[in-house]
Amino acid sequence: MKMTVAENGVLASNKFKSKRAHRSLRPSAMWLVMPGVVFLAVAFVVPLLILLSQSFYDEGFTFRYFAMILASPSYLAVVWITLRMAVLATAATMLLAYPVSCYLMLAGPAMRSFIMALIIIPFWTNILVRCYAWMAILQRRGLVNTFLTDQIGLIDRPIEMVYNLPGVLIGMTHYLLPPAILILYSINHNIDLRIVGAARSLGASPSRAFRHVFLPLSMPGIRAATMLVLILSLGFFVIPALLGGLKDMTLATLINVQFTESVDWHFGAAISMVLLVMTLVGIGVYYQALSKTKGGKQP
Amino acid sequence: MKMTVAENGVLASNKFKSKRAHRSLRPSAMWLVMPGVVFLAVAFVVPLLILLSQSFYDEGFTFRYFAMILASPSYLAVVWITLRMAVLATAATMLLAYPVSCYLMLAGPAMRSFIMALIIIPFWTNILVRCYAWMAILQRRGLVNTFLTDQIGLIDRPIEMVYNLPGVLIGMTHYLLPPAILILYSINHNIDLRIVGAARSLGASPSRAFRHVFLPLSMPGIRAATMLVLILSLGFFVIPALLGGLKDMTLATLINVQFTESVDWHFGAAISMVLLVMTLVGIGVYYQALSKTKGGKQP
Amino acid sequence: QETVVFAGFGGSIMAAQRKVYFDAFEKETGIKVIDVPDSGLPKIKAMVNSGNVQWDVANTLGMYVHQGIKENLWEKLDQKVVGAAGIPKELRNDYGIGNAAYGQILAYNTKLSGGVNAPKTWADFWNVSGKAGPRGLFDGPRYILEFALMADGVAPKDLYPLDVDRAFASLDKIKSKVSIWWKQWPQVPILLSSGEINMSNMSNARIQDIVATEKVPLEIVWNQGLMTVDWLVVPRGAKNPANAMKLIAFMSRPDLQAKFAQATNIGPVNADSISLMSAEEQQKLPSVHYKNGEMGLVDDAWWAENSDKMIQRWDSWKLK
Amino acid sequence: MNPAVEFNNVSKSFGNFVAVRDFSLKVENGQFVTLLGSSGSGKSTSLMMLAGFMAPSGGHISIDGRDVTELAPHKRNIGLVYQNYALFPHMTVAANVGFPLKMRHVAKAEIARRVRSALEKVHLDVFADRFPAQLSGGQQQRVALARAMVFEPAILLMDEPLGALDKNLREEMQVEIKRIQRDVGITTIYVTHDQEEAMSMSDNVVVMSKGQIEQAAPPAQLYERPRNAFIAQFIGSANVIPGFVKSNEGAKSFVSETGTTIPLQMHGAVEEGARKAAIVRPERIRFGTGNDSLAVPAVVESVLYGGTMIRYATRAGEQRIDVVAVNDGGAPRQPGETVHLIWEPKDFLLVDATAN
Amino acid sequence: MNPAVEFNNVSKSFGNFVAVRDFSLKVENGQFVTLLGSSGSGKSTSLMMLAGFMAPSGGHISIDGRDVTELAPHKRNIGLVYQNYALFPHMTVAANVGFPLKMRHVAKAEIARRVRSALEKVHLDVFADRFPAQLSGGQQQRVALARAMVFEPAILLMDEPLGALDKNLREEMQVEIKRIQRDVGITTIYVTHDQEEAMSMSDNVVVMSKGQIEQAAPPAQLYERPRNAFIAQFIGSANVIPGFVKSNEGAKSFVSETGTTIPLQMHGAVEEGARKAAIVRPERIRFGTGNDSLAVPAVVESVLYGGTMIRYATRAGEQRIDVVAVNDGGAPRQPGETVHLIWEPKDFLLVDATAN
Ligand SMILES: Nc1ncnc2c1ncn2[C@@H]1O[C@H](COP(=O)(O)OP(=O)(O)OP(=O)(O)O)[C@@H](O)[C@H]1O
Ligand SMILES: Nc1ncnc2c1ncn2[C@@H]1O[C@H](COP(=O)(O)OP(=O)(O)OP(=O)(O)O)[C@@H](O)[C@H]1O
Ligand SMILES: [Mg+2]
Ligand SMILES: [Mg+2]
Repeated sequence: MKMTVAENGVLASNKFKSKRAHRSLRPSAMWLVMPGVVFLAVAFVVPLLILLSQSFYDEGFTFRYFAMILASPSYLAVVWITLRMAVLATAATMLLAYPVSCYLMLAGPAMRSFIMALIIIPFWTNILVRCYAWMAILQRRGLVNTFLTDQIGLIDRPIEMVYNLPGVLIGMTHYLLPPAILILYSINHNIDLRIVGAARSLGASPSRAFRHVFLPLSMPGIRAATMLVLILSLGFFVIPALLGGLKDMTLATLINVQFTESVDWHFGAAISMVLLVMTLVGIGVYYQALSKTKGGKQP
Repeated sequence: MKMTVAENGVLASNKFKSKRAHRSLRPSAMWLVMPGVVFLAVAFVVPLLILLSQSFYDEGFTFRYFAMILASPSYLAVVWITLRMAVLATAATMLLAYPVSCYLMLAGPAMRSFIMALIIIPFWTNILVRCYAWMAILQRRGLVNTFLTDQIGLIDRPIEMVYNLPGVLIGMTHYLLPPAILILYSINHNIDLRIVGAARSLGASPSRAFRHVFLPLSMPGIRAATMLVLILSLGFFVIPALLGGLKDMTLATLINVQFTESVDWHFGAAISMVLLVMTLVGIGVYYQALSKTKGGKQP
Repeated sequence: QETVVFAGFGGSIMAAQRKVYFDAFEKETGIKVIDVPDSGLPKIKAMVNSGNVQWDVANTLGMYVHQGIKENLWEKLDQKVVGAAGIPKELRNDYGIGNAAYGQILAYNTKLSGGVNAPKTWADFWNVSGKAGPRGLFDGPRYILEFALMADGVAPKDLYPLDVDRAFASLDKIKSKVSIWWKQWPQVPILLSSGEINMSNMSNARIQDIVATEKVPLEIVWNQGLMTVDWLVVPRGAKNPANAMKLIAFMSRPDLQAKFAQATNIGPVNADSISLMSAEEQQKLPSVHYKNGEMGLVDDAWWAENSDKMIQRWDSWKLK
Repeated sequence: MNPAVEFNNVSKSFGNFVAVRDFSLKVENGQFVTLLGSSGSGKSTSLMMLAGFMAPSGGHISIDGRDVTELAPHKRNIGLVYQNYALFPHMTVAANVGFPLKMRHVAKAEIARRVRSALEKVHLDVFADRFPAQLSGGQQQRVALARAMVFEPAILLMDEPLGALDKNLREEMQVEIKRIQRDVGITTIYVTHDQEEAMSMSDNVVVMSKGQIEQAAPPAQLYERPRNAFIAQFIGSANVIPGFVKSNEGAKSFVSETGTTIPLQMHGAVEEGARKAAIVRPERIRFGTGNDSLAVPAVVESVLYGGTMIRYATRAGEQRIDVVAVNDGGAPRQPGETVHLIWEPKDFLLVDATAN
Repeated sequence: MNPAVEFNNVSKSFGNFVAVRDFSLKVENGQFVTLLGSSGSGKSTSLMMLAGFMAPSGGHISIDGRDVTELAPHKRNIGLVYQNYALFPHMTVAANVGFPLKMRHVAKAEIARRVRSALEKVHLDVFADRFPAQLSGGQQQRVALARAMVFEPAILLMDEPLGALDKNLREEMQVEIKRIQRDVGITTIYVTHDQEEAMSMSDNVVVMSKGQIEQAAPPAQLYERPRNAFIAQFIGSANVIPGFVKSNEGAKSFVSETGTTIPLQMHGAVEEGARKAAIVRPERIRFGTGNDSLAVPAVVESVLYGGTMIRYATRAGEQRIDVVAVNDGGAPRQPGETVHLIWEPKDFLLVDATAN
């Protein structure tokens, strides 16, 4: 019985907290946020509706365009390719960005500025330019292969690193790292390191203090960054087109071709719809998984 | 004398704090961050150097390409146009994103999810698709103008909202809002609202509590978001090309054309360099301004 | 001041257009030419529909001219002003006029595939074991279907209407053997000269350009090439239609087209231009090789009709 | 005149958990009222509701007769010292303290002057330019104190404002708080867990337990006439002897649960058989000799040395009885020694055995 | 045997500001040592250096004879209660308390058992599934306490671990801490601002002021033989009368700065003319009558009612003298009343007038 009370208390009080914050600030904030909310309604919802309505409205209501997508197994394959590519790129990006963002927290201010510059500079570089640079580096007679075969003699035959999925992933990860690091760092550096220190003093080795305390505390950052990266990676078309192979076709590429080559609004809109629904489902699954691991961890 | 001691104490202890955090975590974190740092070095520095070196190396060291850029007044004009456009878009984005992110903090969880969805959904929509939607909405016989002239009769002649700078800014802002809101919200919702409450109880009206307490506490989020938005907005080429007028040509468009039509590495790299230096200067100015306002505010 | 806005493809082509056509036009007529890059059908369509047309003359693919006619995107040309008798009938109509000819050809690296290994036909390209070396092909149906048919034995003059099934069947044979299915044209000269690939389809001007500037060992096979033509049109509702007609007429002049061809190796459309050039220069132009019967002409009307279907089929084929 | 502050059946639940229940309290203008109670008894929650940061789940709160249950916090003119300080991390100490003045549009020079004087009072004038993170716990607390008092609010709420301070500083601050409170006539509601502090500073002390008020009374009354055993033990210390009243041939006596019978003297109407608790304060017990007729013999079990005082735990039969004696510098009693405990009959109180 | 903890000339500066200076201290195995000192005197800083979260600016720290100045925090086997609790906000109370056990690979069932028992000891068993943000200040502090003690570390550092608790709970926790400390033999360094707590719990008390040690001694010694006026005032309360020693025909007497002459009895070697401070504890002063030859006449200025005790502020000439009397239930003296203060000669101490 006691337990039940306490548990209910927890649940209820979580709710309570947001309500509280709500009330104590609401009168203050309303006038501040009104322009934003109005803008949101007008600027986000309206264009969206117009756009998406194109997918089932073409001189009358029609499911023609969706039918076209569903009828062709190749488009469904593209959906799958896009999703897989996005998830892989997101995973690679987060795995690389997270340690870098931690390192940024620990580094001195000078070192931090330096690394920040390193990270951000490529981000300013045009995506086409970067793709060509990657080709030059990764191709069969590119820098890396030449180095590995001729200089070190580590391998006999060049490794295929571009015009295939790895190539796309390298390019995408490279593109996605700066925003991921930026977000992770911005959020993580608010973490109270004294709490991590407390874990250390209670007997946690650095890695366990990291795993049990720092990592959970940095989840908001991870979540935000993953979200952004996933969304960005679902929309790529230049990188898969330039660094990918014949089969690395994404929905965005498809839309792009559709719009530049054949100016077919409706079909493009329908594909956009598919991409959108897919992303929503993906994010839903991600949060589901997240809440499960969280629930599982708590005693 | 007393003052001096205290002041020195402040300065020194700021330094100390970062050193402290540093030391207490360093042994733990080193192995965690190594892969990231190695990756950074290889994956960021090398392509960057290759790329940028092209701008002054073409079978020998040369300033030819920079000279080309500097010699042509039109390129300099493009630099100026790009910079102005980026700054305006960033300002518009931040002004709209900030209130929305605040509103997200105050909204209940259901409302929050709903708004988040509204914000993020357009972000998944391909940029080309969005540009065309904007054209449909903003053009002379578009939705907005039709509404204003025919429905309300507010104006006689349609307002020119697209194929000019406002059109570009609308498109860019629309594109930039979701990441800006996402970052702002992620960082702002860590702010301890009790401290804002304290300001209220000490006699601050909602707006002053906001200005003197919430706003300064949200500066890290503003800084991160502005940075990201500025960087993104310097690299646009689709939006200015589609929604802009004849004069809204950006460096990125220039690079894009340069690379899709003729691979002039050297010239492209030189333009990239210009974009890069420009961004660095811009960010430098931003931080300078920021630290000044901050310094001025402190008693 | 009077102006006329010209929307082109940007880059080096437009730089050459500026030098050869626009500067001269400004001098002669006093009308200022504003040149903007990134001409594309979607934007034209959006502009025309919105009634706010920014461009007076647009440089566009022949295929789009036909599509645009169907969608009523163009102003009728004022034939009295445009004139240009030297431009053949098949390359002009009421709404547009051909302006520049490109050769879609097979290019190869002589150092890697020279001598006996040099390809002479698309069949050679398809014959991977006979003429070894990594190949590249454009990732898209346009031109590639034609090449596939020629590789399968169809003569250039018998291409249209394309036997699509046969073309894809032919493509199946080489699908896994092409090492790079490229998407961006400027990639290819670099890939060829660096030896990433030995041979690929390409446009003649890009190859000739890189050979001239970088002295790389690349060679063009004109035989079984295709000629494509870029057209000039006036978007409906253009603000300066009169000036547009003048500019089109100016750009159709044989002397200027010859000059342009000399600068870029992009072929003139005006038949009278050829004689204004040396024999050596002529050998570099698709227009000449087309006339010799080595090359076929792309059927823009067929493509305008079938492009969407072909793209979809291409996408499906890719993923099979 | 309306009371400065009035709680009217206020309650607050977090889900199923009731943190404050039926809280009713009137605080007159200029009064100093202290909330005293064990950890988690709802003191902070009550203050937060008064300050406007939590909405009551039920009941009403009024200030000067005006219902403020729905009023915004900044319109209440309440100075607040948070239990967790809630300093502005981005402002210097001086800016923190000057904040409420700035919000009231006080002139700059005047702000500087008043901030300086407030900081002097809490001995932090040399730290004016530091940031909160660079201060020790006690220093931070003093900044919070200075910040709440500098603008002389109509109502001052303080949640354990001296909890992190050492005795001397604490006493000094107590004096300072009292002085300002009296001079300006600030109505003050004070939360502390230090009962001595509560006793010495307050006009009224409200003892809370489990979200409810146990007794609200002036300090002396609370000490001398606690309503029940809980209060007696909470305020000061008390030997609590549960038992019942027995009447034997007209003479009433108290029989403890452990069987000890203690004759009752001079006690008014006590029902016979009523379950009661007898209370004797340890400091009201003296060591007598075996000759004293009322002396209770006991054995010293342990001796706790406490500076000013010495605390003995003794055992009389089954009943543990604590005794506090002034450390007069003489040799203390030793564990195992037999002593005789005597007290005045008036110091032997009968109170309710159970709390609310 | 090596001392469990040894500070060797440790100092710590923040920029120009010296927070701890030349701190040297030996703590034997199993000892309970308390750091006592005014706010900002460097107590927390010293603990943080021992725990390994701050690097000393100078000096060495060793544990069991081993220099740990450079050792990582988690290798020191130190339990730590932070002044600001430092609970894990994302873990329930039970997970917080179980954390150190989990880190030591204790079996799950065993963890659950020990966590339950630890939470029972701090009366928080019903809150096991709450998160820290849902607890009151004192409840959070108790979680921190349970977390630091549950794994029975070799060394326990506690920074005001009971600061937010009420007297009863506090005493209970004191007993609990002492019990565990004794049973397991944990070497404990304790920071408190409550001198009574320090006196009753510690084997040794270290009094700090401005980053330096003023005196380190067992509690009784500190109280009975303070080294200087600062200590005397800091430990317990004291009337400090600055002045000097005068010899008049063999009889020495003390002349206060305000001119009062007090005859000295039974005092060993005191140089004549030495500037000293005389110390009399308020509770060692009784009210006598005018007949007492050594009685000092004084006027009651104010009366502070404190429950167990009554504190009088009196004035003898220019000299203020405080008197503490047990509240025996009788009528207290009234302000304005003239009283005669008497004390035993042995309670009149001469100590150094100035601190370090
Ligand atoms: N980061 C810092 N920068 C500058 N000075 C600091 C910093 N941290 C602490 N100090 C100063 O060091 C001195 C000692 O601080 P410490 O926290 O050790 O005090 P303390 O004895 O624990 O006090 P309290 O009882 O108030 O907690 C204080 O004067 C404090 O202002
Ligand atoms: N957000 C919350 N969710 C659930 N219970 C809460 C919450 N906040 C406080 N409580 C509970 O309400 C009760 C009263 O809390 P409150 O903070 O008022 O206690 P307090 O009297 O101030 O105690 P302390 O002296 O320890 O600060 C406590 O039992 C606490 O656990
Ligand atoms: Mg509280
Ligand atoms: Mg401290």
